[in-house]
Amino acid sequence: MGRRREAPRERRRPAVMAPCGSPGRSGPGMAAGGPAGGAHSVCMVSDFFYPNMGGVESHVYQLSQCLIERGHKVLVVTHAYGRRKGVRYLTNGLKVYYLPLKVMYNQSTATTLFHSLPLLRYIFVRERVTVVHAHSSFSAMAHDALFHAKTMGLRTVFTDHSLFGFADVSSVLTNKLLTVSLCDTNHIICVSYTSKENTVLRAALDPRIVSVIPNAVDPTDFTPDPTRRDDSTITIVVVSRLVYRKGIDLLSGIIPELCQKYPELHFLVGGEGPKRIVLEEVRERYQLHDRVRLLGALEHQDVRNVLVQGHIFLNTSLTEAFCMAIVEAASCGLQVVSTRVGGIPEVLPENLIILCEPSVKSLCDGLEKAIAQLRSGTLPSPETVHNKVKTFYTWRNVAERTEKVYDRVADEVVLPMDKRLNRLMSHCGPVTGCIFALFAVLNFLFLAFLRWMTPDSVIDVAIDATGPKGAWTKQYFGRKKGGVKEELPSS
Amino acid sequence: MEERRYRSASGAPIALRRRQHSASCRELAVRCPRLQLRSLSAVTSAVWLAAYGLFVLSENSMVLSAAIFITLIGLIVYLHFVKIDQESLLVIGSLGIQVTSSYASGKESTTFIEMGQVKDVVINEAIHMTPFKYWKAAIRSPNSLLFSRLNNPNCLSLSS
Amino acid sequence: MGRASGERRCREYCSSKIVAMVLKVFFPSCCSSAESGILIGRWISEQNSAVILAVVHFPFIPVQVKQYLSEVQRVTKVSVSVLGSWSNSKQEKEESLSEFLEDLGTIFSHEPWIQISKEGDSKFWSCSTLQKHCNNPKEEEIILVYYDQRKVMLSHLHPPLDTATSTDHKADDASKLSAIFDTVAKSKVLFMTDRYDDGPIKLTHWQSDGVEASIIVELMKQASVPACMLLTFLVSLVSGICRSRVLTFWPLSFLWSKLSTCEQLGHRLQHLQVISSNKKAQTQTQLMRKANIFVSLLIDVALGILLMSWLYRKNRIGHLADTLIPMADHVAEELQDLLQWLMGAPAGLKMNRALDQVLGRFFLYHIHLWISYIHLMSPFIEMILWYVGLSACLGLTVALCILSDIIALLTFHIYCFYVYGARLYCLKIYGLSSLWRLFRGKKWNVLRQRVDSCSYDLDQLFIGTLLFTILLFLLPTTALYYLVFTLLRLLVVIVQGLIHLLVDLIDSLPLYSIILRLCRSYRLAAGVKFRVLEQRDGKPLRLLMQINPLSYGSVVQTYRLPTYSCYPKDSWASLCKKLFLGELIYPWKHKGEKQD
Amino acid sequence: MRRGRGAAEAAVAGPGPRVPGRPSPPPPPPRPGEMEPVPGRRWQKVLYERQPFPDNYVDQRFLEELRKNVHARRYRYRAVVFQSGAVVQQLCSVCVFVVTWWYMDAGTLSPQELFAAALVSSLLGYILFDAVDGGAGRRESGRTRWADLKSTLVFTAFTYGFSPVLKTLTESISTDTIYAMSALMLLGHLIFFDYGANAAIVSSTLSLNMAIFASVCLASRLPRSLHAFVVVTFAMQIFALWPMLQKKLKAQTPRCYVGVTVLFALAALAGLATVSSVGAVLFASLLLAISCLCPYCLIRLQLLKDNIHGPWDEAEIKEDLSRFLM
Repeated sequence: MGRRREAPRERRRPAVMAPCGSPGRSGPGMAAGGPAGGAHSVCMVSDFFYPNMGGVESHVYQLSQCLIERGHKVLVVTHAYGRRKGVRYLTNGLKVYYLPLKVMYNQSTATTLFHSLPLLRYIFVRERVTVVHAHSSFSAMAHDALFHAKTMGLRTVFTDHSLFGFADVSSVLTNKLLTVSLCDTNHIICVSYTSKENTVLRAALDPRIVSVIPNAVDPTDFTPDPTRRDDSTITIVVVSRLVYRKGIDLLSGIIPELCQKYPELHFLVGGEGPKRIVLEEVRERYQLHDRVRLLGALEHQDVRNVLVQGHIFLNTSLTEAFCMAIVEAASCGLQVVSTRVGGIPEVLPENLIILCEPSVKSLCDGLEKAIAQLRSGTLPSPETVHNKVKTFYTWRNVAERTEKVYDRVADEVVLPMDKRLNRLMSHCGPVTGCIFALFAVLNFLFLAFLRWMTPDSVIDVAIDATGPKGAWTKQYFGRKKGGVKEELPSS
Repeated sequence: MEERRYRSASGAPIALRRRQHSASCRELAVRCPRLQLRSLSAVTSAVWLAAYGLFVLSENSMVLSAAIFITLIGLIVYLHFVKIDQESLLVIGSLGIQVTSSYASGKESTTFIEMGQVKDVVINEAIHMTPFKYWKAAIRSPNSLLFSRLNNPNCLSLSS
Repeated sequence: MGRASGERRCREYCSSKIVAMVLKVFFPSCCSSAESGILIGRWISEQNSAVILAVVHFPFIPVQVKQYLSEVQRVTKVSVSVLGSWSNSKQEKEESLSEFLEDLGTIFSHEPWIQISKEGDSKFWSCSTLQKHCNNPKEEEIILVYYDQRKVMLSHLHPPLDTATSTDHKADDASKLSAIFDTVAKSKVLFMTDRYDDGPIKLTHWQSDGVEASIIVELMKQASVPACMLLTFLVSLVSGICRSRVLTFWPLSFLWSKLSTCEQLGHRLQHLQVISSNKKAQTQTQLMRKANIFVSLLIDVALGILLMSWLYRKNRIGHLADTLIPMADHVAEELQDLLQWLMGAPAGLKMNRALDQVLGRFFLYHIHLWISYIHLMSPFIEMILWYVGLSACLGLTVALCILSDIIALLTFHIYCFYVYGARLYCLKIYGLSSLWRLFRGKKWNVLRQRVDSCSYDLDQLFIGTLLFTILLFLLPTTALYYLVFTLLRLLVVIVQGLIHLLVDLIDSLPLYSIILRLCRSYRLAAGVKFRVLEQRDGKPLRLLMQINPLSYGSVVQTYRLPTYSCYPKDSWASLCKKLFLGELIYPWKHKGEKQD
Repeated sequence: MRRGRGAAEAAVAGPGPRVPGRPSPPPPPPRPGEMEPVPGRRWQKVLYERQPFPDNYVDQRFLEELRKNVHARRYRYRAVVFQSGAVVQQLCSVCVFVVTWWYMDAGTLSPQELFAAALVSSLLGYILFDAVDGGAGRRESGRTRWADLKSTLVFTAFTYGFSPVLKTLTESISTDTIYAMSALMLLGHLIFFDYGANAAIVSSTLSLNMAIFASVCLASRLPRSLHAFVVVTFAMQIFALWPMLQKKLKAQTPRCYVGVTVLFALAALAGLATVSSVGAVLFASLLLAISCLCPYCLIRLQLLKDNIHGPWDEAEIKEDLSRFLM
């Protein structure tokens, strides 16, 4: 799984390299010339990483790759996935720690706020980490890492990928926890302005320490291919996990409506999930087996092949911080129809997307409008769309902006213990504040104990394998590059 | 033939000896400190004290004899299966790699891999609750790894 | 390899550096004291290594040597050739000899021409090669590897298991070591030549003891053929009888399949067929298998006869029979007491008295039947035992199987109780589970394999809940009975399982291989190991190749014989689940319930 | 961090729909130097084009789409009290059942009397059931009288058949256990009962089953099997049939529903008073609290409601999608 994951990266690397070579952008020299002076050694912590699939995973991977290109040292820490445990190296010597922690609920580890300290501390010390960058508010491990990093006096950055409501009890609790974990974090990154507003409200933050850095997609991954689509029919593509939050129920309403109206309409649904049964029921009820194809779970490299088969991309999400799917679809030259929720309106300009209300009727209208345009041939050609979208979001850009954040953070001071306690108490309400202040103290004592057990001097420095100045590249990649190139895929 | 001293991940001193038999044949040996009499006696006395305590509680001399047996057997097992004194890696050019680990009891376990079957040599860390052990694996066939635990990365970065 | 894909690669220093292959000379240690002469052996060019098989002494006539070699080659299919010269000079070597050796190279043209010379009895030999055709004779390194000819010839190399299994790496299996090994093994004929026939040429190599010693072996071989024939005939006869239609119609065949004795006998029959098949075993493994089966059979029968001799001395059978009946009686009484206890309020458990009484009476009556049955057959027990005891001469395993069958028969009532209890309990559990769903207003959707919510009618609800309540309150009673009888049942199963484990042990242990490993450890080689002999610079590197014997674990793993008994497929968890749901656990399906 | 704090609070307590200008402190006049908006170019809330602002720039329009208390509803006191009648009813019926059981256990009430009373009352109820809406409900549900008769027969037959079993069912279990169990079950019945609110935990089936379970438990403590039979039938009537009648009354004639409720409550109180006066007082206060105090609290607390909404909220699907699967 993870292997398959790495394969396309490997193949595409030259393509990624090429623009990277553009004047004065890449290489350690430039990074060293950066404002904060010198490269950072960043530790990305998230429960979600390959072989698991999703937005956060690819974000972490791509960001790390681009940062490595820019001469920083990056390592990823996540929990063990089945037999995939221990330490792995991905492309460009991106080092991944799969820690043996128990998984509690959909790929998020159980947290006691302490048990992960020994491991994480060991990693932070031996990798000489300067910035800890945690991802996704759903990941318990990320919050643990933030907590420990603050205790150890490291700079912390947090990227929030998701939106939360304020209505129900569960979100109230999670927001409280988020408040605790973000109140003394140096900087927060959100993927869209909506997400920024949301995070600021949830965690009661100063909006000034929250940056907006959108996600990106690899335009080289999603290139249009008009030959693949069959123009005798109209194909609507849906690629998403089949869960409630993605509005699959809406889809189950849309499909019969439109299929009855347009006999030449076809639906192509990629993805897996608990709501699949609903779609199957609809298909059976309306005898649409030939026109609605459910492809099941898709590998990342298959997504493009599915997308290019369609004319219109439909996204029925009920909430989205930053919808990567529509960008990918647009990059493949499809006309995007989507619900107007979350950050979606910010993602694409009006002429590329048709925004609808999250209701069957509105979505049907939007789709019909799209179909009408398609028939009248007023839609822009896939290539033009692709070339336009290509300029919007690139990982290189994301990496630059993230680097700025790191530089800014590097100048800031990490709160010492007493200030941190004050902050916690003053900021997170009397009860929670005190509880977590207590936790912080305990954590500090635990850390002191660990330092006494195995002093940092004993912990040996890991060999830095990342990027152009990695220990290994000097001796080996440097000498026989060709050898490695042909070796990696073969193995 | 020179010798260097390092500290292992657990902080214990270990010595790396490298000797060049010929242009194409070299040997790397990592030697851990021998079993200290101190720790041995400490463990033994601990066990015996516990046994004596039991004996005092339950007026049963079986306990003492059992304790003696336990210590003896435990010691034998430890020396024979657990305590590794020296691990050596013999590299013979174009012939193969031979890994020998000699136990404290003198028992030696040797594995020889032909050069033709060595796909690649990988140095990697493994997570082992807190300390990070270093493994050197010569991968003979895709699915079988030959592990030899070398407690210090540097010696391998030297040899590689 | 996907695992290693991401990991950091690094080449071993030397392996990346060695571009020019090192010349490896495998030299038989027994030849180290031979007089000067020429080295004959095989040249494996792709590995750039020379396997010396023997030394031909002076004087000789090159033509004869050549034809001798060709003859050997014809017999052994090994491309034996003259590889170089060997000079073992007691005194200081003189120029002439060396020159002479030089132009020997011109006679026997070989590329490269190896010259090994040993001065006096110093351990360090000088060794050099001549490349005639390449104009610049570059000094390439040479490694001398001593090997024990006899051991290497006799030993059988086991490739590591996983590579053996992995089909896609046959290329690796054909490794240099195996090439060297079978070179030596194939040229066996060379060594078998008699020491005393004075051929035109004198060789030095490991010398087998010649033919005389193996005359006895030959005789045995001769004798074994008719024996095998006879055995085959008998076996086929017996198997024919077993396969006759009289014994295969329904009730009997069912009975056979349940009696472990019959299975054991059939198993043994197959073994006999394997042994007595008079076609020769091709591969090493087949040979080993035959030998293992033979040895285990022998040992089995020997143990069996020992047992018999013990049994039939001073009327032990009689004592056994006399103790057996009272024991069965005793067990029955114990059961009765147990039931009485259950019919009271056992351990102060809240049981429904009415149901309790009913069940208790039922089981008591059953036991009563059982006892009468035992007493009915008590007079014949001794005779039965006597005849059964005779079967021990077929082997200990058979006797053990019979024992386990007897146990099964004597504890039949326990089995019955268990089945009744289990069925009752099972019904209750299923009823309760479905009614509990009804209680929650849900129902099991068979099509989607999930629980859907469903609206029941009022009377459905009412009756369902009524039944639910009743079942719920009656559950403890049945559960208790079930529990007790299951425990009894498990006890019996464990005993039987242990017996069968013993049987399997005797059946499947590869004794011959183990003995071989014990006495001639080099016969089963896992690989080789090298020892670096002390050396002086300027002289070639000297290694001693020793054979790395197979570990006992892998010996057993490689050569263990297949057994017929099927071990329980289900893990502990599923076993517990079965027990909880009250599904039946069958002894003959799950031999050795507790062994894994 | 003071100001950050302030920012947060302001944001949370930010004024409601469409404040002109910016919400008070959080995005203050941007610091010179730190985040100077380039003159001429106006910040727009889009991600797809690079804007000459730092990533952490806070615009005037920050949080402008914040809404508050969108779905807040205002209640009227009398309506709430009227609705609370259902709860009162259910409490009373539980109370009545318990009291009846008490009488039978004490032997002051003979099964025959109870059976007669139940029969009469249920016949009355049956007639009333059709009379209230002139048989409209029956017609559209299409249920025949024969079906009613059949299910009645099923009830009686099964209950009568099982009553001996019921009697011996729990004799070996201590009385306190039984009491505890039935109390628990009745509580569950009250919790899961369908009072007309559409919450997740509501399950009329479960509540009814719990009531039956409790009644069976209690019935098994009674001296003779006839008692058990009668009590179970009575339980069926009061827990299964009576609420149906109530619903119908409530739907058709709210006025007389109130009357019935009050009467029923009084009857329950009277019955309870004969058993224990303290219990009666407590029960009365409970009923009062539920029907008068709780609605008052609800309406008062409604004023304090403070609920934030914005584009980040998960959109809920308005229309009913089940029609596509019907």
